[in-house]
Amino acid sequence: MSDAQIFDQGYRTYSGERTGLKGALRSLIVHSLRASLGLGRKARHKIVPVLTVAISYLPAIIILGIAVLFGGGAADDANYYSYYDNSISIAVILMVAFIVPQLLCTDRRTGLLGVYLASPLNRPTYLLGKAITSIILLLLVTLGPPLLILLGYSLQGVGPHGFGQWIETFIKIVASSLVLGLFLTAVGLAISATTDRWATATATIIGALIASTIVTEVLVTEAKLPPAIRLANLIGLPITLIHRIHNDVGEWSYTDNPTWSLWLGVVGWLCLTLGFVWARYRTLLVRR
Amino acid sequence: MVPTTIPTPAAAAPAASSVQVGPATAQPASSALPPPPSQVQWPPANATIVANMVTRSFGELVAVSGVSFAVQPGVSALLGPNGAGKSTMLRMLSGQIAPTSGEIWVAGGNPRTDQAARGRIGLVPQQDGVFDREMSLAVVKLAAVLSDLDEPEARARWALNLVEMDPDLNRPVGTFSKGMRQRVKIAQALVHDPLVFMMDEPLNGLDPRQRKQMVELFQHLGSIGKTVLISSHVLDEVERFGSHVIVMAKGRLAAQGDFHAIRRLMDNQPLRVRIEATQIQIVGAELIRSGAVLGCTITSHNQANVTTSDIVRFRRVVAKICQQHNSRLSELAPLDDDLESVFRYLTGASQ
Amino acid sequence: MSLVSARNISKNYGQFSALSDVSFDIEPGVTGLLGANGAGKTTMLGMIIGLHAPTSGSLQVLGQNPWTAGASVRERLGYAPEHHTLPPDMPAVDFVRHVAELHGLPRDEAAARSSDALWLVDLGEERFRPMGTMSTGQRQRVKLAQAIAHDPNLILLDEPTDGLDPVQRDLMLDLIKHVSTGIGINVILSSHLLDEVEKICDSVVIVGNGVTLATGKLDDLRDTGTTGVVMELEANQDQIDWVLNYFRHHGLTASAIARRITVEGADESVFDLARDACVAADIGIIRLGPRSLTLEDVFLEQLG
Amino acid sequence: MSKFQGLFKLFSRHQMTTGRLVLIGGFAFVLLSAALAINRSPEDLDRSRSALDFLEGMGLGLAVPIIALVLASSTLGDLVEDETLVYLWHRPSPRWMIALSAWLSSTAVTVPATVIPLGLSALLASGGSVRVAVAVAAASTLAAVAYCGLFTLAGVMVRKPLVWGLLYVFIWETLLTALFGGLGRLSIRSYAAALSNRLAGVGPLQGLHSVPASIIACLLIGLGCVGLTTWRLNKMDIA
Repeated sequence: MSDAQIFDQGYRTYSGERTGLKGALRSLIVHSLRASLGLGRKARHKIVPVLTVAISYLPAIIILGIAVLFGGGAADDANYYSYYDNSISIAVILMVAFIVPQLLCTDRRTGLLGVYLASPLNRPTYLLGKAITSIILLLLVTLGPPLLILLGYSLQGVGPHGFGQWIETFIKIVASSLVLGLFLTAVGLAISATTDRWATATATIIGALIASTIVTEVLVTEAKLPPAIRLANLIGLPITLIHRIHNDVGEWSYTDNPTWSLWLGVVGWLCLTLGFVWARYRTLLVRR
Repeated sequence: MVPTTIPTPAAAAPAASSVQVGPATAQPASSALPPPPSQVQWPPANATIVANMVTRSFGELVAVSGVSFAVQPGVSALLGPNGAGKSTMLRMLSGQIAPTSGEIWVAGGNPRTDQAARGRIGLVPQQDGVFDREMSLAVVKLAAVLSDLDEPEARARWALNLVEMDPDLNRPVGTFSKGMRQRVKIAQALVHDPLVFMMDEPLNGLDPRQRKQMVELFQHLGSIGKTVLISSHVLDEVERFGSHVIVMAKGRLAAQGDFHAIRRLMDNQPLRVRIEATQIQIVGAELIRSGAVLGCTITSHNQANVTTSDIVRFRRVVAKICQQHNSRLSELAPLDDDLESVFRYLTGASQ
Repeated sequence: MSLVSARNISKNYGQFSALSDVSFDIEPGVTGLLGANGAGKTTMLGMIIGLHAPTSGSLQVLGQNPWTAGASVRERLGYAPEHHTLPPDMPAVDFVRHVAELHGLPRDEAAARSSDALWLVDLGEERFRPMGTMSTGQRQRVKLAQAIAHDPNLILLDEPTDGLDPVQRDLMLDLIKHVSTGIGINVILSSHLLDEVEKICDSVVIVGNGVTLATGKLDDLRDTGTTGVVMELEANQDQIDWVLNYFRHHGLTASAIARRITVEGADESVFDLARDACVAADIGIIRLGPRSLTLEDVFLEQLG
Repeated sequence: MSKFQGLFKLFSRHQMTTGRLVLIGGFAFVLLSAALAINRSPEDLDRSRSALDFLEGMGLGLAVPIIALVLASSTLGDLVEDETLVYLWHRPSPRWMIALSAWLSSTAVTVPATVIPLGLSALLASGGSVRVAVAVAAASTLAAVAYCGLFTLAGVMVRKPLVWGLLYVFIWETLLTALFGGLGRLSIRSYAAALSNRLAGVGPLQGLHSVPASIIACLLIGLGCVGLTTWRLNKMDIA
């Protein structure tokens, strides 16, 4: 009985079951998420992701720390949305401006788009995967902090009293994060669809967000144009709507803009931007 | 077979170009280039491209070190594996980059500083980019204008027709396919009827019919006294341009001259030939006995591979031996006499 | 059953018609897809992958219509595009694993097969290097690896030897040959270099001005029907003339271009005549072989 | 068509892209709306002085250099990046002609793109003073001439001229000149601002460069940069 064996080092065929479109989408999303957060890439790609997470989570952690150490802290849901005004919106703008463009632009520049379109993915499923990735990224910085605080307060016993109240606050937080996440995803993806260079897209997004805020303010306050112009304020619109969800009339008042018009504005912008991305990708000649 | 349909550029060229340089009168300024002591007459009198001890390094990486060669009118090929310094050498010959040391002399002067010499060079660079927003006619016409030609538009149309491009195509070059862009690049190198052509992978992206057309055009240019230096990786085509090659490897000159002659100089690599003949065993044995063949391996029913170091004698003897044994010789094919084998042996790639 | 069967395919972009009536069948093995520039070759490749639908006619790839059953067809297809751009800072092994996952392989299976594929293309040691640091030769091999990693039935290679030097070119051709004969993956090769196609392809499809000009096994296309001999002789002009007369004396038509003599012969005996002519004239034979068309002759004859 | 015309036409056709039109439109819109705001502001302040201050900051300090940077740095910069400069460089035409036509073609676009919005803004902000408008227009022309020369040179000197240009504008011209008064005199902005103030005859004039000095300085910068560009074209390695 010979105990020697020579194994066939040749090519092994795969006869197992294939995961089809679902598997391809999952792989695209996982890969895009890892790349956006700089995992498996050189250190310099991790700077912005770490920065955005820090900016959005730090205030929440500090407040929780204080609440735990010294007890007390606000009981009602007054201050869950305040984070959307400052820390979260800065983190979100950073995320939309620096990370979302890389989701679309680099694939075109590095020829990866051609590889994706030759895989079970096609243009709509590819864009769907990228949109889902972008929403996950933005939810990471918009949903996390307020939920953390809600949890912290509840454990402390100073959270919203009664189960119904708690659920309502929870739903409001999720809704606000989704609105901000979805809205900015659409704007970010639309601008990223126009150019191959993500740096140009980043500059354009920052320019668009800031310019739209300044110009709408100037036009409405200075030039006394109708308040509907405020719907063109790419930062003001979602944030104001979040306040309306938390039925607060705080600093971002826009009292003369009815809530339904805000919802209309958000939905209108979503259709406009996502329609633009689809139109652009439908005819994109993939030469690379 | 010289294509009669293609008008000879020289004939159609106006007398405008300042220097009517025929091959005989292109005397290199001998004082400027002291020939290395070892060779008798170097550079040769009618050489139009001369590199003398040229070296170029990028930081400590020495891309080209101490290369000297001269190119005479006709078609020559500059060959070498990727990373052998071939494109660096070509860019130095065209004057695009300056050598760290050594001299370069092309078409009557140093192409980097001598404006008139540059006017006598037609360059097809390696990179794919041309002026993307311009029409093809505008690109070639601009080249004509910048080369002091009298009627630039007529010359541009002539050049574009020569490469089978429609001059009135009103689509910008940016929307062209790789093959079309390549032909525009060749046209802008032809338009001013230069004395010397330098082309890096000129046939890249062309389809078989266009390649054949261009090969014939380059052969024609070589035959009317132009100097055509082509760098290419497709050796099958290079063999059709002509047989004069300059092979570089590891930044240095590996060989130069007619590649068949180079092959014969390689006595450490006996020539291998495949024979197909009836009664192959007998024929093989007789060939060995005749001394014309070093070894013979039977490869199949009536096929054998023989190695010989005296190819001339072998070529005469094989027919006689087959006739003596009434063996039908149905194939005789040299296996490593082609340019690819020469290239492989020179650049040290194992068989 | 053929891998790809096209029946009267046409494709129009607005009023520009890229393809008007293309029909062919691609059999297992290595098939060369040839055509003049702008003949619709790239359009054809795109349709086989299911990137766009034909305007009319029917196309079956691996038994399905790629336009409707896109995902399931593309899952079993490998594609190596013509361009060399690959994500520069991504290691080759991650890239190939990602592509394998995209084609439906579970994560760990994809990781294992990614390394296998890269070892197969002699990139074993370099598989962890970012692709931006790789040479053109290495990048072309990564592209081949990502095409075969997920065990496809058919791979499409667009100008796989573009940018390679002669030695790398031969290695790539051997690799492709090994992929088809050694492993049994069928290959569609789109290229302009006919000598390469002649080296490794079993059959070809030639597309020209929107229609199929020729399809079939390479040997059939090159078979001229009439035998004959082509010789290259080490002789001067009068010796060449003498040999020509010798053949004509025997009632055969012979012609010569410089030292290359072509003789049309009815049967095999023409070889003996050639041998005896050379012995009689005492001249050396540089090259001798049966008269057959090269692929280039076939191609140029079709395209005119 | 002479060699110079050929080059000039080529460069001019490459100046205008939609992105740049949007940029110029954007700056014009911001300047005019701000000028409108100043014009409609109730307090009675020295209109001309406030107009000049605003336009020196936003106009000469930001709009002109940015527009000049985007146009001039790409004239030759894009050719270097697309590796098409060889088709002009390898022709038997003098190198200074390439540099000069590049400079003039970008200036010929930058001047109208800045003079018109800045002039109108000056008119609006100063409450209709034609003198201030002309002064600002002249200053912005001069600044455009100098900046275009500088950024055409940048196009052949550095890999990413846009980034270096922005650094120059924001670090050198604004930050450093603000911190170290003395250095400020060396920036193009200070020459242009001096010219606008002197021509408008408004505000403290002592310590500002004289009119001829400003004009000569900016022209010298422009032509000097053309010379340097020519020297660089002769010295650099061409892809």
